[in-house]
Amino acid sequence: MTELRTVPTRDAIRDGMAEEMRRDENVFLMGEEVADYQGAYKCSRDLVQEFGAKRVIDTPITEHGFAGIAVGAAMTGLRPIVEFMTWNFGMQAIDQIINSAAKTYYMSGGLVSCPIVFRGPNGAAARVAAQHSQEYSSWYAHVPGLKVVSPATAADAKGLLKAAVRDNAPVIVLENELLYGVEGDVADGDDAIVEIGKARIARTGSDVTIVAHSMMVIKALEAAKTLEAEGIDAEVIDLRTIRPLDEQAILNSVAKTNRLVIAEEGWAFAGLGAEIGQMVMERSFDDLDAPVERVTGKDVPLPYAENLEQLALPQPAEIVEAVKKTLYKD
Amino acid sequence: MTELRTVPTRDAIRDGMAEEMRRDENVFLMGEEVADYQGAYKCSRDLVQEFGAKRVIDTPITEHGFAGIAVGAAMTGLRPIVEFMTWNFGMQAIDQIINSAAKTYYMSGGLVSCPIVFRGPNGAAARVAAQHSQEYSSWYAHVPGLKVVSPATAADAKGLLKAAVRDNAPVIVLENELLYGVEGDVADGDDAIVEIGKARIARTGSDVTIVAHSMMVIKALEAAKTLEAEGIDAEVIDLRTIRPLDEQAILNSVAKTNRLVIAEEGWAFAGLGAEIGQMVMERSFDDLDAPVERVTGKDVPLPYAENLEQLALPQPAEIVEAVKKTLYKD
Amino acid sequence: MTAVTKLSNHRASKEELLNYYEQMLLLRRFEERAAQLYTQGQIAGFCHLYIGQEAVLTGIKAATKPEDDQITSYRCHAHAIACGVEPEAVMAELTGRETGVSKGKGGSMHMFDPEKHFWGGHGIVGAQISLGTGIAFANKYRGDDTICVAYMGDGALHQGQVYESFNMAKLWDLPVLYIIENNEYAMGTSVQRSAGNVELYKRGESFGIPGKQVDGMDILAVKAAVEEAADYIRSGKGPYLLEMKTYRYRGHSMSDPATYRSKEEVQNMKEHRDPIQQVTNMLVEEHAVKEEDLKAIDSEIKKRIKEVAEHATTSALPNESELYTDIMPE
Amino acid sequence: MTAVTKLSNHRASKEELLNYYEQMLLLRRFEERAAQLYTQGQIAGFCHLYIGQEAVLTGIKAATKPEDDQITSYRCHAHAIACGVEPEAVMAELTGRETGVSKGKGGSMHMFDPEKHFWGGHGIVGAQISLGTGIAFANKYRGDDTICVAYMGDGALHQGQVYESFNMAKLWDLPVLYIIENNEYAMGTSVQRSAGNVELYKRGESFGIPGKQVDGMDILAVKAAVEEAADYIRSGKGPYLLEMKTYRYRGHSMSDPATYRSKEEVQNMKEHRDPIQQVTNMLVEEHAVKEEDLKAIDSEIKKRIKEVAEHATTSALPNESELYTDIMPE
Ligand SMILES: Cc1ncc(C[n+]2csc(CCOP(=O)(O)OP(=O)(O)O)c2C)c(N)n1
Ligand SMILES: Cc1ncc(C[n+]2csc(CCOP(=O)(O)OP(=O)(O)O)c2C)c(N)n1
Ligand SMILES: [Mg+2]
Ligand SMILES: [Mg+2]
Repeated sequence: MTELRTVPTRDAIRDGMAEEMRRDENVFLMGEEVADYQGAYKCSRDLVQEFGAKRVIDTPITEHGFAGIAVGAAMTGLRPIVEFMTWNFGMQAIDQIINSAAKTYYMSGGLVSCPIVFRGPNGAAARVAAQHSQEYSSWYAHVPGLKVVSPATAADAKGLLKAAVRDNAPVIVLENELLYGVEGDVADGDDAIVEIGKARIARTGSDVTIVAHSMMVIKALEAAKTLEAEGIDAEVIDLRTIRPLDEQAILNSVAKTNRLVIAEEGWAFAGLGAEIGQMVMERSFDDLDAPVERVTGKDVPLPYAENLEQLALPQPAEIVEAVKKTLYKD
Repeated sequence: MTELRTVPTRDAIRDGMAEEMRRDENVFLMGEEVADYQGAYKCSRDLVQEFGAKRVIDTPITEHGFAGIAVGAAMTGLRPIVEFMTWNFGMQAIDQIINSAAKTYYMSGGLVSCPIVFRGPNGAAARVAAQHSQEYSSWYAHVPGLKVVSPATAADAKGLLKAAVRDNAPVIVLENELLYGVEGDVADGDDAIVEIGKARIARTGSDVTIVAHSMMVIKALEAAKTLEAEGIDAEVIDLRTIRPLDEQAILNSVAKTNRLVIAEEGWAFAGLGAEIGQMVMERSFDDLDAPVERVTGKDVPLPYAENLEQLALPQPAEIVEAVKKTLYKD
Repeated sequence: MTAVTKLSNHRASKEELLNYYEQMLLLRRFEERAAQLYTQGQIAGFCHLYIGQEAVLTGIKAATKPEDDQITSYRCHAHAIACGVEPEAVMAELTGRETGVSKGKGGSMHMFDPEKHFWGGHGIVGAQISLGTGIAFANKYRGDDTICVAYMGDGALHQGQVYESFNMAKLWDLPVLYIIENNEYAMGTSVQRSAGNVELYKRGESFGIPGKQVDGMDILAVKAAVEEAADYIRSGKGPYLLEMKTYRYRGHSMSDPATYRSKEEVQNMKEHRDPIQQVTNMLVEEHAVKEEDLKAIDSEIKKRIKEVAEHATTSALPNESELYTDIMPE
Repeated sequence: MTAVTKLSNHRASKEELLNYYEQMLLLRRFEERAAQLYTQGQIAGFCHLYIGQEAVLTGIKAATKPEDDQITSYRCHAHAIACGVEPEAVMAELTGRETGVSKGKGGSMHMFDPEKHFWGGHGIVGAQISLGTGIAFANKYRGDDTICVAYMGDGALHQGQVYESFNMAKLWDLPVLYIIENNEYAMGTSVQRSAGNVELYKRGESFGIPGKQVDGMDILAVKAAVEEAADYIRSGKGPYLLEMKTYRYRGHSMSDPATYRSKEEVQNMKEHRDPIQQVTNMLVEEHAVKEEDLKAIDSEIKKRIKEVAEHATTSALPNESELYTDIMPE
């Protein structure tokens, strides 16, 4: 095992890309401001310096077009990493992601694959309002042909990204701007790789299972701390991968705790929480001692005002409350 | 009540648009081939003849652009009906639908509304393969600020469309190409209106509830017939509106039957069935005598070959099977 | 006297020039104060300042009618004010207060005032161009002779929906004036690095839309060009495109250190082409206005802006109940 | 002798012309048989025939190298064959059999053969242009001198991602040849009714891409123009655009009665500009080939096509297990 280094998540992402680009010259990075500007959120610092403008490519503001270009390049065997400055802008390119990247392997009877990574910050940042704050995990996870990951830690941000670059399927990497500055211990090279499709137990516990991804893992852990003070021992599962979902990890935990809360930043309706709740009901109905509870982003476009934004986003206190509900403690 | 006329669904849609255009000159129709060609699926027959090219507008193949134009026009108070030749092509325009149409009312503090209807066929037609067959109900229903309807009958196709045109919110109308030719009894004028947000009991029953929308209602009714022969009395709920979901109608039925199957053409993961199953668990856990079952489109891009397409789409026999599972009959 | 050398070829009366001076200075002082409030933490999220570009907007407003529609991107504070929104309401929106023009829900990028014919304030690069084309569509539909002025940046110009809109605007001869505010950068990407062809004013030519390049630092040049364009459009000939060569003094947003350009480049612009200084020079040199009189106007403006800031920082946050209002109109 | 009057200004050898005659006739007989099989219910869904346009493809293939990449829309049967896919595999794809080039999963619109440098077969209008630009990007990235030929219809040309791609292709001087197959209609909409400016070959000019209009019914004109364009591109000067004026004899797809144009218009094209007849005339008149020799070739082709149809209608359906293969590569 290589020595661990403590780095902010943005550097972990950067290092992950750099390592994969050193390893395989078919890997390149393209997106708005990824080269000279070093990334809008500095996730590609020094990359153009090391790999040159041929492999670290600043694009015009044309998500649909450059996503299509990257998908076309991937079909021929290159391995593009496409950065969307945020996933909100990925909506411009969603047809190429779904109809070209996700479906072509199947439509071609396996003749044309698309080894591509689309990455960028997902969900709310700080006070950037409705058009810049959407959380896309359930949309992308809905579609067969895509893998979807959503790391919470620096190590997972690097490890899943490296795994994504090496994967032959198109992978959606949902990062979080607010986590870019958060530090974590990270390995190098192959040791850093985190397998796609495996959840992580972020905290073991016996009374209730809290499932989360990305920023909500941090909030779930906060909630678990509060709960601990009240004598409630919560297990926190960090999904890391949304699709393929690590159903077994969730079921195992619920078999132990018999109670499940899903904490997600996205909207509730047909969200990830709905999927997980229903999945658990289908597969382990009898394990559940209480209805599965969801803590989600409120059902509104994200408002700008400080107080409203706080209210709109799911907070640790709400997770605490939901947990208590599953324990019939209120 | 006006006299009922028996017409195919495509004519019901056409009549619905014509009536609203006669009533309100701010209503206009725009889309590819809607005027001279009379609609790719003939849903706008004779409209350009009656209302002229000013109000029935053929567009170039530029969904993103014309959706944006329609949204801009709606902001000023016109009431556009935008036809997407199919909803697959609506993905090109999804940013304008979500970021402009759905969010602006909130972002403007209520100053700018967007009374617009987006309509077109959704889901599988016959043998048109993966890029032309996606089912979008869960994606659009995920997003606050939109209403989403998905009629199964000619009467609902007309009635919901008329309600949508009169609604001040953006409304997504998910039609089904295979149902365009199916006839039904339809009223005229205000009598035809079907309120958005109200499900319909398509068949009363006492043993199990089957929830469906659009084409799946027809398949659910078929399944109910098969079940009847076996002595199982299924209630079939036709959702009609996906968002706002008529939760009470579902809960009332489940309170009676204690068993629930959701039949949907879309993919399972974070689909409508997930939402409804989880919602019922949250709100009436104790009413459920068995886990909620889902019958969905298989988790693959839709294949072209006849046999594979049949397998990929959810069939009545699978609904029958799922019902039996909820009754522990297998 | 400063080093601004370029004097307009165009002439204007003293009253006019004083008027422009005052208007432009109001915008500048407003933005300077916004920058301060941002630094003080009173404004959050993104904050895109208009400093340096004042002549574009002010010249356009001078050359168009109050009832002509205007729509722009996220760089919209000045546009809102120029359209007649009270600076108080704009600044209170920036601080996220209940007295903000969008009730604090939209923030810096999302301001609207339909009564003032100001249609936003849009965060998705390029989206406003389709929307603005739609507003022009609506104006033509209604049969009035209002035109819509749709602003985009040099970066936004590359977006596909812009060309989709160009094509339809020409096809239908819509009364829309497209303004490229070419401030030389899209975030950190210069025009040279984003445009296959840097003659941006020619971007409409392929679609049959005439275009001209204008010195956007010279308000009289702007005004003259827009008058000509507006006449053309109002005569029913269809869309027109103007590229305004301008410059933003500040970073892209408050968080941009703007290291992609030299200090000298910025300094050079400020010294030799500043739009306000150009007007100042004309007033002093050609109309014998005293510098102290101009200073007095500045003092008045500063006083006003101080009150504006006071208002914006002392107004109440939105009531928490506002979280759930304005999601959809009745 | 028929009424075709236009003879090419260009000259070619007898062998060449015989070759073109045979190739074009193969495409035509193939499509005619596809139409029959469609009518017989052996082919389902959409089926877009290429009849009338054969000179475009055949001329382009004659002027480019076998290793040059080709990518097109849903109207792709002929393109697949011209690239070297066996007609058997194309027809079996149309009938949805396991021996189809996409194993029956893609159908009429989705065929691919990377080994033959044929990249589809895409159902979303315009998507192939960004993809094709990406293939050119990959060719340049790898440093070979292969060019990519990306085909679009006159309707597809309006799509925004086309212009996004144009801009990047010029910005990066990508080796891509854009071909507009202007067959005068996009479904039922004529170029006059979809284009603000009908000089389609100028659509690249705003982006710095040279363009030319070519008589697409004259294979020698096509070949000459493409040779010139390919030289230009291979010399490193970047993208090039050719508008091929052509015509489709059949409806848009098999379900289109094509009432938007007169019988005379079609008849006139067939009589006076048919690409195969033009070559026939040259062979007979300038190279003294006997009509019966040409007929003999035709008979051979018909025999082959009969076998092709036999193969395609007797091959097995895909194995049901194929439903779940090819979703994602390992
Ligand atoms: C579709 C989309 N992509 C990316 C962004 C992020 N972004 C915001 S502003 C901007 C630069 C725009 O530059 P330009 O159009 O020149 O306008 P300016 O900021 O100079 O006024 C970018 C890339 C966005 N908001 N929307
Ligand atoms: C994005 C998108 N919009 C609409 C359609 C439906 N559609 C399929 S082909 C077509 C017409 C295309 O015409 P053109 O580009 O001229 O090509 P041609 O069919 O003449 O070869 C349309 C509207 C589609 N497949 N994709
Ligand atoms: Mg700019
Ligand atoms: Mg065409």
